[in-house]
Amino acid sequence: MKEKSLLQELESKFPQLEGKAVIQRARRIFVDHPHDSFYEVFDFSVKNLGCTMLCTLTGIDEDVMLAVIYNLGRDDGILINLIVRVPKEAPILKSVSSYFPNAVLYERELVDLFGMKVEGLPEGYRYPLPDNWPEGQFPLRKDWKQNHDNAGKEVQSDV
Amino acid sequence: MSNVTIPVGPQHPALKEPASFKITINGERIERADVRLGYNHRGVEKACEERNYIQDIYLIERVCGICSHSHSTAFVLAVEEIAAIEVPKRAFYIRTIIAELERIHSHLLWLGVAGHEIGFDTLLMYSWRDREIVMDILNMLTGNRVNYGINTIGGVRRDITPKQAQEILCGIDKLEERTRYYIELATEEVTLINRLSGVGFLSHEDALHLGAIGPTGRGSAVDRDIRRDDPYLSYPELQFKIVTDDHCDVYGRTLVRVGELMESYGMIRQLLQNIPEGPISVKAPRKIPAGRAFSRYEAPRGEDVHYIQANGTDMPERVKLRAPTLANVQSVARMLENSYLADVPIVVASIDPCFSCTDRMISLRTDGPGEKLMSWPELHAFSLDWNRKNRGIDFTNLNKRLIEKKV
Amino acid sequence: MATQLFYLLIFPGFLFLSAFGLFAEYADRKIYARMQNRIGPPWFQPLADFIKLLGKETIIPESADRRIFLLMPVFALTAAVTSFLYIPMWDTHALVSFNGDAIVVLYLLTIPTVTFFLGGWSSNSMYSTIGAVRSITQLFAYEVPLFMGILAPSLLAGTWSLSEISAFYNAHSWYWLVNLPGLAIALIAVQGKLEKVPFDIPEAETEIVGGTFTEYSGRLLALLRMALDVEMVVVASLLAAVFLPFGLGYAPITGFIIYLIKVFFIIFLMALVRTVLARLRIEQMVNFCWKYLAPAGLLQLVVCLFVKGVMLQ
Amino acid sequence: MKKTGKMVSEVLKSFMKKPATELYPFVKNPKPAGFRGRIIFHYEKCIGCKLCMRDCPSKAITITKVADKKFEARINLDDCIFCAQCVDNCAKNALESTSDYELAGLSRDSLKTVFNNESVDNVALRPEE
Amino acid sequence: MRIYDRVMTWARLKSPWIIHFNAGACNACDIEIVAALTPRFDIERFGILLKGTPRHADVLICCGSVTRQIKDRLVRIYEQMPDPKFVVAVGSCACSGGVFKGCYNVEEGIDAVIPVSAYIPGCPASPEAIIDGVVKLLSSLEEKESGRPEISEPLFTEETYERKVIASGIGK
Ligand code: SF4
Ligand code: SF4
Ligand code: SF4
Ligand code: SF4
Ligand code: SF4
Ligand code: SF4
Ligand code: SF4
Ligand code: SF4
Repeated sequence: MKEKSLLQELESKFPQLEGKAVIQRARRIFVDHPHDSFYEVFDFSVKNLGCTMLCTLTGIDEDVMLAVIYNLGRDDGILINLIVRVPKEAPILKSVSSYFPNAVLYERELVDLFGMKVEGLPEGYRYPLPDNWPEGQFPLRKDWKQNHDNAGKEVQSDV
Repeated sequence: MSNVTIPVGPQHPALKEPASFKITINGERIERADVRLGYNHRGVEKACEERNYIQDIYLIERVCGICSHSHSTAFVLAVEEIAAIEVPKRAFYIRTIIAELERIHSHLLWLGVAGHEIGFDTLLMYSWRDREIVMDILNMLTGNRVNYGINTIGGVRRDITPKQAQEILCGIDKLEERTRYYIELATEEVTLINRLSGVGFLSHEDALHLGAIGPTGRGSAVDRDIRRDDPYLSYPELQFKIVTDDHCDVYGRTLVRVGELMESYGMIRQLLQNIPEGPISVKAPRKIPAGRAFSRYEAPRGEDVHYIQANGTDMPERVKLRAPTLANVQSVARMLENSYLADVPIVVASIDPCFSCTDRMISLRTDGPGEKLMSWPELHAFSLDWNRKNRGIDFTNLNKRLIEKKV
Repeated sequence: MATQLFYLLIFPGFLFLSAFGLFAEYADRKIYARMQNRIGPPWFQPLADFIKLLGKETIIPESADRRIFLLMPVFALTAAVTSFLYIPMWDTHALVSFNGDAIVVLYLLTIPTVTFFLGGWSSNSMYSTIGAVRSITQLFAYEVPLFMGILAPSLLAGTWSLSEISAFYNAHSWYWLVNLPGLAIALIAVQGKLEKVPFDIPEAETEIVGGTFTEYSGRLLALLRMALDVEMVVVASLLAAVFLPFGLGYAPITGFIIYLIKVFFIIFLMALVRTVLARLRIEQMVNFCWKYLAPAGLLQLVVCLFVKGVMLQ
Repeated sequence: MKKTGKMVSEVLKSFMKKPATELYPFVKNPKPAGFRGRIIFHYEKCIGCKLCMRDCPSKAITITKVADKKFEARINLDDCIFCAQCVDNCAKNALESTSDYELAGLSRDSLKTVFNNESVDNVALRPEE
Repeated sequence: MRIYDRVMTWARLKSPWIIHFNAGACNACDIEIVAALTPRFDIERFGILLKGTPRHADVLICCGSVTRQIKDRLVRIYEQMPDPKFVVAVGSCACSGGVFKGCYNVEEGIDAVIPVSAYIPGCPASPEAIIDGVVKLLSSLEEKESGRPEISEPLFTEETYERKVIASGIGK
């Protein structure tokens, strides 16, 4: 099985991954990994495991931590999902846009919707949110609530 | 003429949807293109977390009205994977039929829009007239022309009767004949070829590097298709070939799309022939056990990715969607470099952009020759200012008018 | 004086031409729609559009040059109407004619283009400016083949007066067949003048919104549209007079009907051209005009000279 | 072979042919069976379980109790997305999808439909009409 | 002046030029609007022409639930149209926000931002429904239209407008 051999390759290179990487089903590998060696695993996956595309970056709010899943795709349809967790207090990631130019968009989205800080992200316009969006509001965090009342009407506040 | 920046969008006749391209031209040549997305960001992902799974199907379907079936199918596939629901085969077949019908409608739509963008309205009129055949089929099968609402967790909501199957085949035959005509047209009409070939060039290497997907990539000979690479629904049981083309320009993308139309007709015939008997859905639990799943789906525009995380309640913990256009936007900026202003609409249209699911923005760093370098904020301010003065309503003036009236 | 005023204002001047222009627009749109397999507008559509535009608010952009912006539509219309007076309809004589009026008509017909340019330029909007620049660029490209296409018949006829050209061909039947290639050339070049596909580059809606006309609204837009309609009629009549010079000299009524048939035939051909072609890019258009259309026009001239030589012997 | 004017014959054919246009408002084509149009409510069948409200994606339907075992339905057509999920949910067939799609109104109020037990024939009471 | 009024009303009803604006729709409604132009429905039968610039248009056909980013553009387009002008909201999103009601980045329908003359529900509103809506709008105008253009007040001044944007409930 292709997935097995990929997993073995990964584990032999990074012994600390033993047991952290699972094959969820055919063509889906999840690697739950601590932060310190994350970018080496990422680099290795891109360079040696034949990951040719970055499908997307998925941010998840896990209470005190923010998780990000890097979905790396291979040409034969296998997805290697690398998970990294950063504390909500200091959510700092490194940009992977040098590997995949597309990542800029996904990273900006993390910045906007989750309040991540991404080092090495090129300058540019604001994210998916409008320019007049207030600072420090990150809609996809679980504790973020809209100030809508129950009827779905916006609460008018005289700012 | 010195450098002029023209904003294209968010409201612009060439764009059916809001996105804004800021294009710096010198004469008729483009020196620089910036894309700003986000005009269509509605916050669907957050809204999904606040609704139950059934409501989410309809919400996600409305992320996009063109690949509505793509999104909802990707979503239900992920949910079914988490809940380990055994979906009947017949339901998969029906989903696949709708998926291919959707591809036909989307590609015909694209053909018309492309024709319109190059001032060939007759093509728009003809291809959309023919598209009505497939719209009628979809209307008959699902009860709505778009946003079919056919998916539900555990199967599909409506069956296909033998009589309907007959009508589908009949419609497909008509469409196939028309598509032949369009292929002939695309390969023979000189003005069309002149406007399409050599335009919006995206080399094979660039396409790979920028991660172009769907017909955009396949028009640059990138042989990727989720239907074959990461099969889902009934695709493993189907015979079809992946259409690629090595023109690497808009013309190539056109050929890929019309080629895919022919493939889709073949697939629908196979599906209708082999569709198994049986139930069309199984009962699904309202509460989905904790778990996570990625599903990928080859939408008409390329790969659509959904990630669902469930937490055991009847609402998802996290829904993430990545629409194909988002992955292709970067390629557009590359294609626009050094092309003509007149080609902007067709180049942008060539990725078949749909921003309603995409809405993000990118910036592109192409410093054209002899260009005054402007910093981002500068450029932004300049364009805002310019917009106010020349295009937009001049608020200051309105204010004046108002004040005068009051006094 | 009174008759002249009648000529100028009523028939075949302003009033008649306006009505005729509106009807021609209807015919054009209807034919276009039918070719696209749809029903198209009802017969009163252009009139309704015109009246409605007259009743709308006219916005003059802040940054526009007011005077030029306001004057240009009037200029365009006047030039188009004036040029019609030199064109023979059913008779071999136009209302006004002198040797050289062919050239004058051609020049008068460039005036609307120039006014579109000025109007677009003065609106000071990016889209309009680009449209304006394009319309001038394109003017230089199609004007030469158009001249050559129309001058070839006059060379053959040996006169520079449109009326005399008509008279010549009427007298020497079948010579007009020599000029049919010229008709094709002129038909294509004229698409540029009327800003229609494949040469509707200055107003290419998908690229630059409404081009030169982007900022025009209300009454001014109504006048501009009218000018274009009248220009269409004038051009069709011109082509009919020069290239289809038969059936002249009947009684006014029959003659008029024959004239109408010819004009609508030309309009039909123009609609056909714009139905089956895609819009070219400006540089493709210039290229096409200089590389193919102008040499073809030249060839036509040579053929006409040759025929003339044979004829003289 | 590459040539220009490839479409001429097709276009001329269309010119002679009858147009493909349907004369919609004057001639109405029937909608296919199963078309998802306006939802109507059969008050006598409703048991007030409110399952229909639970899954409505746009919260367009509200069932209220007006008397003992009598329920009134309000369906806001301006909210409704005509997904017919409520019809699927209703075990008592009290809701039905019709093929009525000509719903445009000049004010939002005219789009709020109320079905109650006074409407004996179960026709929507569109305020205004 | 009565004849003038009547002629003008007639012309206005027979020649409604439209401009289409997507204010954050899912595309389905947009596509149905374009479909209404194509041979099967051909709204040019009613004299309806689709225009690219707001300066030429009489009716703003608007779909989508109005996202925050697009809001000021919508107002701007509306202001750029010469009077008299009408707005038609196409689709449930445009009428009320539809499924997106309550999403953090949307207004609730077009009429939260600019005045709307006709609402066409549907998701998407089919081309027939759109024609039906336009016909209903026109016949209502026939009854009350006075014939002379009323110049509408500008909706917002810069300040009030900005304030409205800022004030409209962004999350806490
Ligand atoms: S499709 Fe054509 S007519 Fe419609 S908005 Fe676009 S450019 Fe304008
Ligand atoms: S663009 Fe993405 S984040 Fe924005 S509304 Fe659409 S799906 Fe949600
Ligand atoms: S990529 Fe485009 S067509 Fe596909 S789902 Fe998104 S919006 Fe729809
Ligand atoms: S890509 Fe376009 S058509 Fe598809 S969902 Fe997104 S906005 Fe809609
Ligand atoms: S039968 Fe239905 S309505 Fe009655 S209690 Fe059970 S779930 Fe509720
Ligand atoms: S689901 Fe049916 S029975 Fe229950 S409240 Fe709704 S309409 Fe009444
Ligand atoms: S059709 Fe759908 S949106 Fe309308 S009331 Fe029923 S469930 Fe709600
Ligand atoms: S009303 Fe429905 S179809 Fe129309 S834009 Fe909104 S979600 Fe899409």
